[in-house]
Amino acid sequence: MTLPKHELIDGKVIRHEQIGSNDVYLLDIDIFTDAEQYAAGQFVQLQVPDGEILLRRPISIADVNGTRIILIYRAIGKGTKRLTRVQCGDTVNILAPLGHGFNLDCQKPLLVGGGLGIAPLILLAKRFKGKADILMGCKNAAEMDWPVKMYDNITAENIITTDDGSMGLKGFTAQHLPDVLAKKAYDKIFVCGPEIMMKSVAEIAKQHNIACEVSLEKRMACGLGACLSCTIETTRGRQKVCKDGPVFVSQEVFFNE
Amino acid sequence: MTLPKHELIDGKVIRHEQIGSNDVYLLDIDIFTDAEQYAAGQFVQLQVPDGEILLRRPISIADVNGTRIILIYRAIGKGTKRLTRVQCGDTVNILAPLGHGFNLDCQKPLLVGGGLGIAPLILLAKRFKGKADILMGCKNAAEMDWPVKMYDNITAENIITTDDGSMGLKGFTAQHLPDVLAKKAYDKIFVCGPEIMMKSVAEIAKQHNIACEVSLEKRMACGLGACLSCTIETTRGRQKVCKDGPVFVSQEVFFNE
Amino acid sequence: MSNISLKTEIAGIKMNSPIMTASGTFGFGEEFADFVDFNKLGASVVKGTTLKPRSGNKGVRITETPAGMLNCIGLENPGVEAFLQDILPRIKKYNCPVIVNISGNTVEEYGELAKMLDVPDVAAVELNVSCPNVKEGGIAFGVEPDSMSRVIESAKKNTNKPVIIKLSPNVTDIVMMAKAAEKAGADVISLINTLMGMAIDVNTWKPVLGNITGGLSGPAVKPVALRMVWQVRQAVKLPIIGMGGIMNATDAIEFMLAGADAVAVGTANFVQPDIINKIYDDLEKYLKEKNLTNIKQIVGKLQA
Amino acid sequence: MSNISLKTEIAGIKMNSPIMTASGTFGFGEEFADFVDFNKLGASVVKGTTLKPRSGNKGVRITETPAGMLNCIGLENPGVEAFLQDILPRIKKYNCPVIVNISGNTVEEYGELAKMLDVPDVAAVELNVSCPNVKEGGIAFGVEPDSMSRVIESAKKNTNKPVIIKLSPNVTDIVMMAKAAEKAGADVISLINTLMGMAIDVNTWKPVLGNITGGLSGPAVKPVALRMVWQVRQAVKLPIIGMGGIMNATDAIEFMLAGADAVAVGTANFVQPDIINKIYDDLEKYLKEKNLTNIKQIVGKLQA
Ligand SMILES: Cc1cc2nc3c(=O)[nH]c(=O)nc-3n(C[C@H](O)[C@H](O)[C@H](O)COP(=O)(O)OP(=O)(O)OC[C@H]3O[C@@H](n4cnc5c(N)ncnc54)[C@H](O)[C@@H]3O)c2cc1C
Ligand SMILES: Cc1cc2nc3c(=O)[nH]c(=O)nc-3n(C[C@H](O)[C@H](O)[C@H](O)COP(=O)(O)OP(=O)(O)OC[C@H]3O[C@@H](n4cnc5c(N)ncnc54)[C@H](O)[C@@H]3O)c2cc1C
Ligand SMILES: Cc1cc2nc3c(=O)[nH]c(=O)nc-3n(C[C@H](O)[C@H](O)[C@H](O)COP(=O)(O)O)c2cc1C
Ligand SMILES: Cc1cc2nc3c(=O)[nH]c(=O)nc-3n(C[C@H](O)[C@H](O)[C@H](O)COP(=O)(O)O)c2cc1C
Ligand code: FES
Ligand code: FES
Repeated sequence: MTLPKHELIDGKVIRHEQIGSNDVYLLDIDIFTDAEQYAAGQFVQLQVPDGEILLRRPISIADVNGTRIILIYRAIGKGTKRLTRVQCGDTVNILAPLGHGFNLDCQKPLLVGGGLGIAPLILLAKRFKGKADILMGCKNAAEMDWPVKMYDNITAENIITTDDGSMGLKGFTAQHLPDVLAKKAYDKIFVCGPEIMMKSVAEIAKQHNIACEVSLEKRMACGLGACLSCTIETTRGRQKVCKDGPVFVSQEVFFNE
Repeated sequence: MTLPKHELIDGKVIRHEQIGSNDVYLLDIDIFTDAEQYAAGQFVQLQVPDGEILLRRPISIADVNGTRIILIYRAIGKGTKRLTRVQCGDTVNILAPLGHGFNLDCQKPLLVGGGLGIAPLILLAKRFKGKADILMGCKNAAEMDWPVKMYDNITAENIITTDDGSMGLKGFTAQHLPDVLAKKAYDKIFVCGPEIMMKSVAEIAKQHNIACEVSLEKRMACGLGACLSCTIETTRGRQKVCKDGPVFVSQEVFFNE
Repeated sequence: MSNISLKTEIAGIKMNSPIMTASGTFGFGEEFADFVDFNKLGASVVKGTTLKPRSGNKGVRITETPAGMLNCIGLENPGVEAFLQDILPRIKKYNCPVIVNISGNTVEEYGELAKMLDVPDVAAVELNVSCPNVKEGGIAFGVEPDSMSRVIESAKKNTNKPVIIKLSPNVTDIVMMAKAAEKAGADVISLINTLMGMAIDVNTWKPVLGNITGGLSGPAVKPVALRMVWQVRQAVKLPIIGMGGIMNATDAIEFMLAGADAVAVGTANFVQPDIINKIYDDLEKYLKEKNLTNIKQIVGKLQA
Repeated sequence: MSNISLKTEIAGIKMNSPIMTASGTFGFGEEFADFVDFNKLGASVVKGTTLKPRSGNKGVRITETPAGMLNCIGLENPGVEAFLQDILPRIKKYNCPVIVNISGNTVEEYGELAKMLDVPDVAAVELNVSCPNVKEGGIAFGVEPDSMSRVIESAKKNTNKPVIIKLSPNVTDIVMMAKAAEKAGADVISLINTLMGMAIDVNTWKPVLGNITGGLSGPAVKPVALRMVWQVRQAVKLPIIGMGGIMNATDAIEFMLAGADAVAVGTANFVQPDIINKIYDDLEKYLKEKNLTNIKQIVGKLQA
């Protein structure tokens, strides 16, 4: 696969608003470049404006629209909190596109997303043009608000779980996966979410003999494969999450555990 | 003189615009505190928003209006350049009021201002309720634009000089001081501007036996007399510009030179 | 938060909180009286004091650097006699332990200063052996264990107050220095003093500072300071006062987890003159959130 | 700007500009091919290389600090053989001098590495004796003049290429180390490597980094680096490669005024991957503004 060249782009903020109860924000940026070429699962390195934050922050491409990209992020630390102050019309510099996306090759895909991990699956769902189902979970109904809206009409079926049962099925997302798998003949699972959830899903996929791809996160500095901040051990040897991932075949990264 | 207590105040930016060709800006801040009590010549320590700039920056109080203060500054370095990005409605934190102002005790005051030093004399002129004259100079007519507007109607007479003669008298401001002093019986000169100019003015004042007060600048950290960044030698021993000044009797600070 | 206590004690000095001030950044305390609640301050460490008055360095004395500042004040101070006569009587009203930071040109001067300051209103002396700005001696004492030890011994011999040794970070082996200090009889270790740095003006091709080099402080140095506190904590038993870039309660907690019994706030006083109050309040909040009741419960609790 | 030249030469290595990259921050160069014009880069100093492949440290390897970052990569690298076989043939096409940064566990390993890298497409070796992340040996060589000298001699004996010694800033006396390096026969001095630091997570009470401590780099360390370059410049005659927090041309100029013959850009590559081009262009502009024609005209010109 030849990837588009990495570029440094001054994007313009078109929309920036809080969409989730738990400090989740949506950032819509015009990057004046064809964003449709980006693969689902790729990410950007975003420079937090105003100079106090030194390193860029990696954020997945949640969706694209012509020359615009949508990022969905949670304000959890210094950088993302500062990011919330960005206003419409502001310029934000991004390094994009980074990494390899999901391999779309399959007949009946099941997407599994947990928390913020639901975001990058939006573009993936769209690329599947309605043929994918999604199993997605959050802590509670309030947190489920934006995912429900975002996944209206882009998937065949949406199965919702909440930890407290305030919406959809009660319990952790992975718990309900066996039931979901029993109903349809999925031939690939694409999962993004907390590591513990991805491991459970990968394990179940293995038991069911279904292909599974996971999107990993590691602290990053360069995003280009140069600094070796993000190295992981895989069955293929050491790999860099930023360059060789962030999407990996689950059995290559969750092994021996 | 008992000074008002030092306070940390979250002010709200009411107006912020470039008023001078040479990167001069006016910042009008509501500090929700009686600003009329501030003395002409006092200054504030302004925190540059957004966290990249560590230390506060000292800026003179150019004017006050009820609960509002006017600061006039030139964007010359990292901090002041960053300051230009502040927008109306933004909050800026100031430490105020700092230092001792001018001693207004006199019959016929002459204010002498050069460049940005013209700014803090605005409040002084107003405190003299029209009885002061000002001799003020800049490089050229373009730079003289805001001072001319600001001093419309607050002084008895305005004498203008420009280095290139594009407005008013040609040459350095201090050069014209002897002629000005010859015309009226001034009994005190208040000067603010580049050090070299203040020294010349102080020298001429001494020759004419006229009292003279100068407003000094030194790099500051605390602004409260604690760090000793701003110490100067005076005839009264070492003094701190931030606490004992910034206004000094000229003969106490320009001596032996 | 009546059940939460920030009170602590260092070498017998009872303090309302583990929050102290770093010498040279808080004047004599009185400059901050409009802002700081002295009941929240553990102890006020006052400006570096010498035997004779000093006028300090000429030229520019501070400049800002990325997340820090350089200073070359050069120990300007009115001298120990003026301190005892004019200043101490004025500042004792704040009812907050006063610790005097002292610098000598010779080993004997430290002893002499310690003796003169062995008075009721002084809680302890802190030996500054690392100020990189004074040409006569200052730097040598702080980077060489033997002369540092002699300075400590000289001070100890001449006072009944606790003697705090303030270590310089400009050394290869901070642990060796700390061990030497312990052996020489120091009661408390303060660290760190400033890192030696420099700034240049590319327009004039001149150093920015009058003294060419200066001491780096502020958030920039925090990772180095924290590392040194942690290393020293594992090597000596003495109480540690941690400092270097503490700007908020989170920073203070990091130092205490690394092993500091108390912390000192320096450069942050310039940025936010009421920062001591804020750190005090936020430490209380932190303990509450963590269901702890006593600040000592976090000291040295790093799980490394 | 045809009459303005940034070309320079260090120990016989002809460079299109004094701008180099700092080892470990530029990968093998190829990762930046989309951004950097290799005609503007003086030399590419590649990732620290060891005799055997290394997998580096476990756990979190980087964290941001105020105006800086801590890293504990732990010298992950494919080993010198893989470098020579797979990587070097691939990167020589950029037509930019390649300098290999090497780390050994023993004095002999440095010699062995130097010998293996004495090949046409390698311009020089840079001895990393200061990486604070490797437990076996690394730190000791860099803070003790005798063992450092043996490392230099071992490398010199085994190669005809220039040998660059990269000094650790974690020492009491950088000048002593530089003088020892000169005496031991080093051809060039690089400084500084990272300052040893630490970060703590106040929620988990654990160190942030997998290796507990890490190396501090970025703008935060610039004042310290600049001071060391200036001190070393006055003590030795060897060419100096200055680095530590260089983010733009102004920073680079500060280092050159202080005495650096060339500069290396590290952490800034992560922030702005095309920063090399920008610094090159801005250096040209600076020379023009100052009516200078040759970058060498500013080296060591600080008026102190
Ligand atoms: C490929 C990739 C894609 C990502 N996509 C998204 C996304 O779409 N939306 C989203 O909200 N977040 C995403 N993240 C995580 C996001 O990068 C971090 O939340 C962000 O960097 C935290 O920055 P901060 O300054 O706010 O936090 P900090 O103050 O730096 O740290 C706060 C917390 O964030 C964690 N963290 C810090 N840096 C990283 C990092 N580089 N990667 C992972 N965790 C980190 C720390 O462990 C810490 O617990 C992604 C991360 C990667 C590697
Ligand atoms: C009492 C006082 C009142 C002042 N009033 C005004 C005012 O009304 N309007 C105005 O434009 N400026 C005023 N200044 C100067 C102003 O503080 C500096 O221009 C400002 O701090 C520069 O900050 P910077 O980050 O932009 O520059 P830096 O990048 O820090 O430095 C740029 C230049 O500014 C000079 N400088 C830096 N800090 C100071 C400082 N604290 N004091 C003096 N010079 C400094 C440096 O020498 C350097 O040449 C005043 C200074 C003092 C001490
Ligand atoms: C302006 C200034 C003056 C200082 N003066 C002294 C001093 O007189 N004696 C001393 O031991 N340390 C002195 N220091 C060092 C501080 O006490 C402290 O060790 C250092 O600044 C690190 O803390 P910080 O990063 O919180 O400022 C001074 C620091 C600054 C910034
Ligand atoms: C992620 C990272 C990896 C590094 N790896 C090495 C290395 O392998 N060998 C080495 O000598 N220095 C290494 N360094 C140090 C840099 O080469 C440089 O000396 C230091 O970062 C200071 O420069 P800077 O502040 O511009 O980054 C590394 C630095 C970083 C940030
Ligand atoms: S982030 Fe630098 S190698 Fe992955
Ligand atoms: S600025 Fe601190 S004493 Fe004047």
